[in-house]
Amino acid sequence: MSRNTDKKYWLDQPGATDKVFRVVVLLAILAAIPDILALFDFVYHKHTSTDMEDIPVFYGLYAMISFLALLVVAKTVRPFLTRKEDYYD
Amino acid sequence: MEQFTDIFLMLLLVAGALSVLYVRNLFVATMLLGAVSFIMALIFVSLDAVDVAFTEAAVGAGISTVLYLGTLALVGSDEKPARRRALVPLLVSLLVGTALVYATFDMPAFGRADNPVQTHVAPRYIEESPKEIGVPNMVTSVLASYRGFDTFGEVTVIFTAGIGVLLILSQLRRRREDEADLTDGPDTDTNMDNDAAASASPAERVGSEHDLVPHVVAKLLIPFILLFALYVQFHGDFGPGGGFQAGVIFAAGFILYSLIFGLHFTRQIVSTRLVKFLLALGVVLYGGVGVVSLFLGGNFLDYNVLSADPVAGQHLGILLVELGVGITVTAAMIAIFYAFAGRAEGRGNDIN
Amino acid sequence: MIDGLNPGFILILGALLVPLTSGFIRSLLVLALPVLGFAQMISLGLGSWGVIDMLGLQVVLTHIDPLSRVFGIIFHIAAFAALLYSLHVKDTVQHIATLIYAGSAIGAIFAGDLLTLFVFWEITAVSSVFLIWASRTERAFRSGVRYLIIQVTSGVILLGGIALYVADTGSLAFGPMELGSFATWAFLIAFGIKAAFPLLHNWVQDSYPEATVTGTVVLSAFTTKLAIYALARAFPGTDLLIYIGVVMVIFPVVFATLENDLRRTLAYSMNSQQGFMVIGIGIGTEMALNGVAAHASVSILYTCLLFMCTGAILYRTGTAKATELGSLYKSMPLTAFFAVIGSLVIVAFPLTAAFASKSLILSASLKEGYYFVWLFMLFGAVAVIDNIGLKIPVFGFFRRNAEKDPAPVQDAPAHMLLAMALLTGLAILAGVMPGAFFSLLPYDVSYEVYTASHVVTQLQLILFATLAFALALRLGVYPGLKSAINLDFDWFYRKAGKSLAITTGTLILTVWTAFINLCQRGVAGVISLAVDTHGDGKTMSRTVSSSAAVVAIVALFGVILLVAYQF
Amino acid sequence: MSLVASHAPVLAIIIPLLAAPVCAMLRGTTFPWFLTTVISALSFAVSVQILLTVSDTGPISYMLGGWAAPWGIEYVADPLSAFVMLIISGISTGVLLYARESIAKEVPPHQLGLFFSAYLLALAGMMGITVTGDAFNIFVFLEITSLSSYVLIAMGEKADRRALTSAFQYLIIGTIGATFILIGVGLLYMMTGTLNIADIASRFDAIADTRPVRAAVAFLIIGIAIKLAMFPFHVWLPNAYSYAPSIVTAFFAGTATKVSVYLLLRFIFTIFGAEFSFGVVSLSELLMPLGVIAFLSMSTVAIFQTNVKRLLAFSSVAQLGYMTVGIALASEAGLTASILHIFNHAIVKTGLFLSVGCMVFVAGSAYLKDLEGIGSRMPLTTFGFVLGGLALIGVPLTPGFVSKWYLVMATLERGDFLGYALTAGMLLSSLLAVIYIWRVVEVAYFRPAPADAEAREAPLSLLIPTWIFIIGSFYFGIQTTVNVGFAEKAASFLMGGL
Repeated sequence: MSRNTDKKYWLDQPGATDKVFRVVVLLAILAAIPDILALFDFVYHKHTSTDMEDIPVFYGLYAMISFLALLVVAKTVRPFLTRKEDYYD
Repeated sequence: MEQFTDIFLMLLLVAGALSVLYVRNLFVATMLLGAVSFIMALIFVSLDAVDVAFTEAAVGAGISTVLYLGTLALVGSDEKPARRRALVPLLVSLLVGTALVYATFDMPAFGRADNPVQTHVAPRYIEESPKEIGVPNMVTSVLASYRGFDTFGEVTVIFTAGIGVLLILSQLRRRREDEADLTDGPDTDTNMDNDAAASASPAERVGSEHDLVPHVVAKLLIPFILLFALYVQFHGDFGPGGGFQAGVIFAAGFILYSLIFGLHFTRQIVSTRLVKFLLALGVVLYGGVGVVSLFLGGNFLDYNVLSADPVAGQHLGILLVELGVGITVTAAMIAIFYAFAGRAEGRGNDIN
Repeated sequence: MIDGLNPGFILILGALLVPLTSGFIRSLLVLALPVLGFAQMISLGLGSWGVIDMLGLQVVLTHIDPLSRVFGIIFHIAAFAALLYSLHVKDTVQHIATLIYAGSAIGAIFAGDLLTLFVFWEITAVSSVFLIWASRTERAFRSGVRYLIIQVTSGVILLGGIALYVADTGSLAFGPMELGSFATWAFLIAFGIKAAFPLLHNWVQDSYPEATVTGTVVLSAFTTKLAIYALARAFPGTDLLIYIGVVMVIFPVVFATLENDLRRTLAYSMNSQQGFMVIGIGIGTEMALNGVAAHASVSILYTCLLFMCTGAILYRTGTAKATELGSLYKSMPLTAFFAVIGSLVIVAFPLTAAFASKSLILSASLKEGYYFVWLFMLFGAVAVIDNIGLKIPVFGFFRRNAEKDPAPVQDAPAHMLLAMALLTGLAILAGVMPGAFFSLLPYDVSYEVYTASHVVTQLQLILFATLAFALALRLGVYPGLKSAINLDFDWFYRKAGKSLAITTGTLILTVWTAFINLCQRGVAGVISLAVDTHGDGKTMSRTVSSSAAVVAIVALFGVILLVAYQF
Repeated sequence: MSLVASHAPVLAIIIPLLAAPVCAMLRGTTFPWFLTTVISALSFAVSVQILLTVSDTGPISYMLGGWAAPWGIEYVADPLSAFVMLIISGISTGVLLYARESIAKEVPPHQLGLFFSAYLLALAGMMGITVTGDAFNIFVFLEITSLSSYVLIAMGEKADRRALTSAFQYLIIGTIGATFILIGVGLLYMMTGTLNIADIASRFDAIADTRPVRAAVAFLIIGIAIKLAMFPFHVWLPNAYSYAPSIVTAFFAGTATKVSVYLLLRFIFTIFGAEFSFGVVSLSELLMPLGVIAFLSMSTVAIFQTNVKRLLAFSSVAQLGYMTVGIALASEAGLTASILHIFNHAIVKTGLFLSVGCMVFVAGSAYLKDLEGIGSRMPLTTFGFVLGGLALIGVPLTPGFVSKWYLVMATLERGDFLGYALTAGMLLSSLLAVIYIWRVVEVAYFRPAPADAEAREAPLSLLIPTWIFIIGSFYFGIQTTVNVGFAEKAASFLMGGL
């Protein structure tokens, strides 16, 4: 598909990744806002089944913590687990 | 006196058997084996089992010895020296033997009138068989009528042995001929009849052509042997004897003739194909009697229906089936002898 | 339609016609078979057919109830999509294997008794291995052999369990049972192997990536979900399953994070998602079981879809390793599109099917008060967002390769795209119309999917996970992907004892290894003993000596004699 | 028809018995075969008739020579003997359909008359053993069977001269077995004064405690065990089966040892009685270990064989181990399993040997090294072999599964440790069967055929009978009412005493 090589792609532009990152941050903040507002029983009522869920932005925080934990564990065990590609051959 | 005879024969038997074990020359061993068989036959006589004695003498001492000799002509008469002493087997045999002897302690004493063997089935044979079958020799009535089907089975066993020998040995002969004489080409697809035709060749060495005395004696003897065989065959109803013994004696006559005069003369009278035919004929005759009785409305081998009078029917049936036995036995013996002697002949060995 | 015929037979018998056809006719045939099977299933409705009295036990060849029907529907769809996806394959064996495999899986779903289940269970094992062997590489062959051994072992254990079960209860009925007897434990282990319980799971990651492009798609759809079905039928409400499920959710995600091969990453994540269902079965309420059935169906949709996308990458570029890919969105825009949608489904984005199905299980766990279990599941949900939802689009399609992007390729063939579109459409449809979707589920549910708080919290979860992912990438703390092998539990059976010191010094490992070694040595000892005594010409196989036989005869005769006397 | 109906038990035997001498006189290649096949089919038809009558009206008794039972010889067709007769004559007929082209390659044409005569004798002998109600008559027919089988096995010598030595070895060991049986029968006669089986059985309890009777038990069990090729008396079997002509192997594999199993059942259950056999003499403790060693050890030996016929022969010894164990369980369930396995193994093993016979017919050898890539050269034959192999392993929907299922049920019924251990042993043995069958499959499908090997399927006259057995075996694996029904009937009959 030689056609593709001529075409300019937005993602190839310098700074595009920065823009993507900024959008992600923005979206995350947007998603957190209703939770903050819910503190003041504004806009919407939050259904909760546990006390934990009452923590503001619980899901967002939990997601960050989870990912951090995942990274830590993964990086810790990696030296023990990783082998060359032909290890079993 | 009777006890003394028994003990004497028993000791003789043991001595004979041991000497068979110890003798290293197989020819001698064979002869001793014949002697042992004769002693056995004597013991049977002493036990009042005359029919069995008869058979033992004819088969054990007679035909078997001849067949052993035929085999020795093929393999030579020297035993291969034993390499090692089989101590473990000996030990095992001794132990088991001891256990078996122990088993005899409960046996009913020999010949006592109240033994199960004498009290359960046998009385009827003794009391009723003269009325039911009318043959004086009770052994014959049991063998040929009450347990006629067993006898039929035994004839079949002999028939099987006969065709077995024909199958295996003739194939071996052919293989050898094929290997020796490839130029002969397609003519190999025949049977032993050809041997008779080929027998004129100088290689034919069975038979001691130059010994005058055996020749004369044999010529005198053989007709009587055959006559005796016929007597045994047809007198089986009345005295000891019957198809088995008669067949063996009959065959012995022919075998003796072959030994003295050579195989090809015998073959000219009794060709291999005839032997094969007779082999089958005897069984068919025996079974045929059964089938006829079946069609006449009786059970298989029920001779009563063969004639209007049941006793006459039994007579007729026994006569015919005994004839069947005699034919098959004769043929089987001759077939076996042919097969072995034929091999010896092919090798150029003299079986005398 | 033939009355009472198990729809599985339509596919299995139809497979036998495949060798007789070629070209267009074959395409038509293989696509028609799942449709016919589907029609047969629908026309049958609910009930039992083919009840046979065999060996004094009742065998039920076809049994359809609401639980099995859900699985039947999704299996037919998966079979159709997978066959559509593999239309280009010229290898007759693969078509036959696919049809028999899918047919036997469907047959197993509709098996009304344990014996029928076992028969189909074994057929799935034997037929599916050909999809792995079809790669025709040494690696795939050996992987396939391992796969077959494990699968057949599952069948053997199942059979043993059935024998014990019949001895216990005198019945072949396949229904809810109490864990307690040997028989039921055997069932749990047999199902657990196929469901890829932790420590029994390695065959998934070992074999799926070795199968052919199309084979993996097929494999991912049936075996594990069949096991989920069997567990859901036999062990609903068994507490043990909750804990197994939790480990199952957590354990594979670490490996998924480190894995470079996208197909293997998927296999690990699928394993983790499977944990959700096992937990659901363990909870065992109607809502939870509904969630299991729903999530199993949805999971088939997105797993197949994503395996199709990665498969397309592999098909075009020859590799599915993250480190060797880059900027594929340029040359494979449609595939990239479907991959993104697939990712949205797997992360349970609102308006996708998983949003509806996953929340059923999560809510059921909260309702029963399993808060920690719920937290672990949430962790698993986050992990899948990062491991699949972001990793596949980013590393597979959008990120530029650090060294050099691979040469441009063509987009996936039309029939592959069609198959992806089919699954995408269904996943969206079920997400948009959860009511219709839920009406298929075994139990009546009153569950409101689209509440504001649910949507918001889910978005939070997804977006913050994305944020964390983006941050990690920016800060360079994301574990760099390497073309490498990550040791998993299969190390124990593939490599035990070879490099004890290097791997770990922990006592457990030492003991494990020693134990395994001992077993190995024991097995080797038994084998060499067997060879030494039973080999050709060795003692036990010797038949030449008549005299030895005679001694044996006499000796044993003596023994019997002595026994008979009873001194 | 009334003639046939009223004389059926004896007709099934004398038809082949009388045809044998006729056949011996026939010349030509096709006619002896044709006669034998027709005769065998007739015998089969009569057997079917007997079985149907027996299951309708109970055991049939037939007085030979018209003499009443203890004085004359009695034939008794009961559920067990009728079932075994059906198996023997059925297998024989199926094998004969296959025989014409197969045997023409292995036996010289001028000997075919005698060969088929011997075949008929073996058939008649086995049928006679099965149906006779007289202990000495058993011995007579045993001799007919044995002699003819030695001869038939030796006929393999055209292809491999080792057939002669193996037939000779069989003759030596078999004669010992027959002699033991004769001595045993003799001792029983001495103690009871009768030879009729029912009569002995009725008088047995009174004299069961005497030493000669105990010795008779030992003689009979060992004698039969030799004929049955029970481990460790099996040494004659692998050689005999490997070197005999294909059809002889197939015929004997399906019938000969089964007849011995029948004899064992007959003596243990009918004459001695279960209580004496297992309670007083504790035969279980003897038969059980031998059976277990047989199916474990001989399956292992089979794995290492290089000749497929020999491999299957060892597998037969192993399968006989299952039957022995079933008997040793001394329960109705175990007995049912044993009798069922007689039938199921007969049909499966015959099918397997026939398909190997096809391979030998084309490839000229049964050695694995000569069968490389046979799967592509002879697809139908090899596929038949694989299906038969599956049945041997005991995959569901095959008869092997059905009988193993019953056996496992019978062992589990004990409910003790031994029962579980036996079950585990049987599963292990099935696994071993997977391995030895796989060895053949591997050679047949995964090794390339030698370049010079011609791709030629066996002629239809061989293929069709082979497939009849293969399909038949699947039929009886799925539709189990016939075989299971008769086996259950026979087992309950035996357990219920006479």
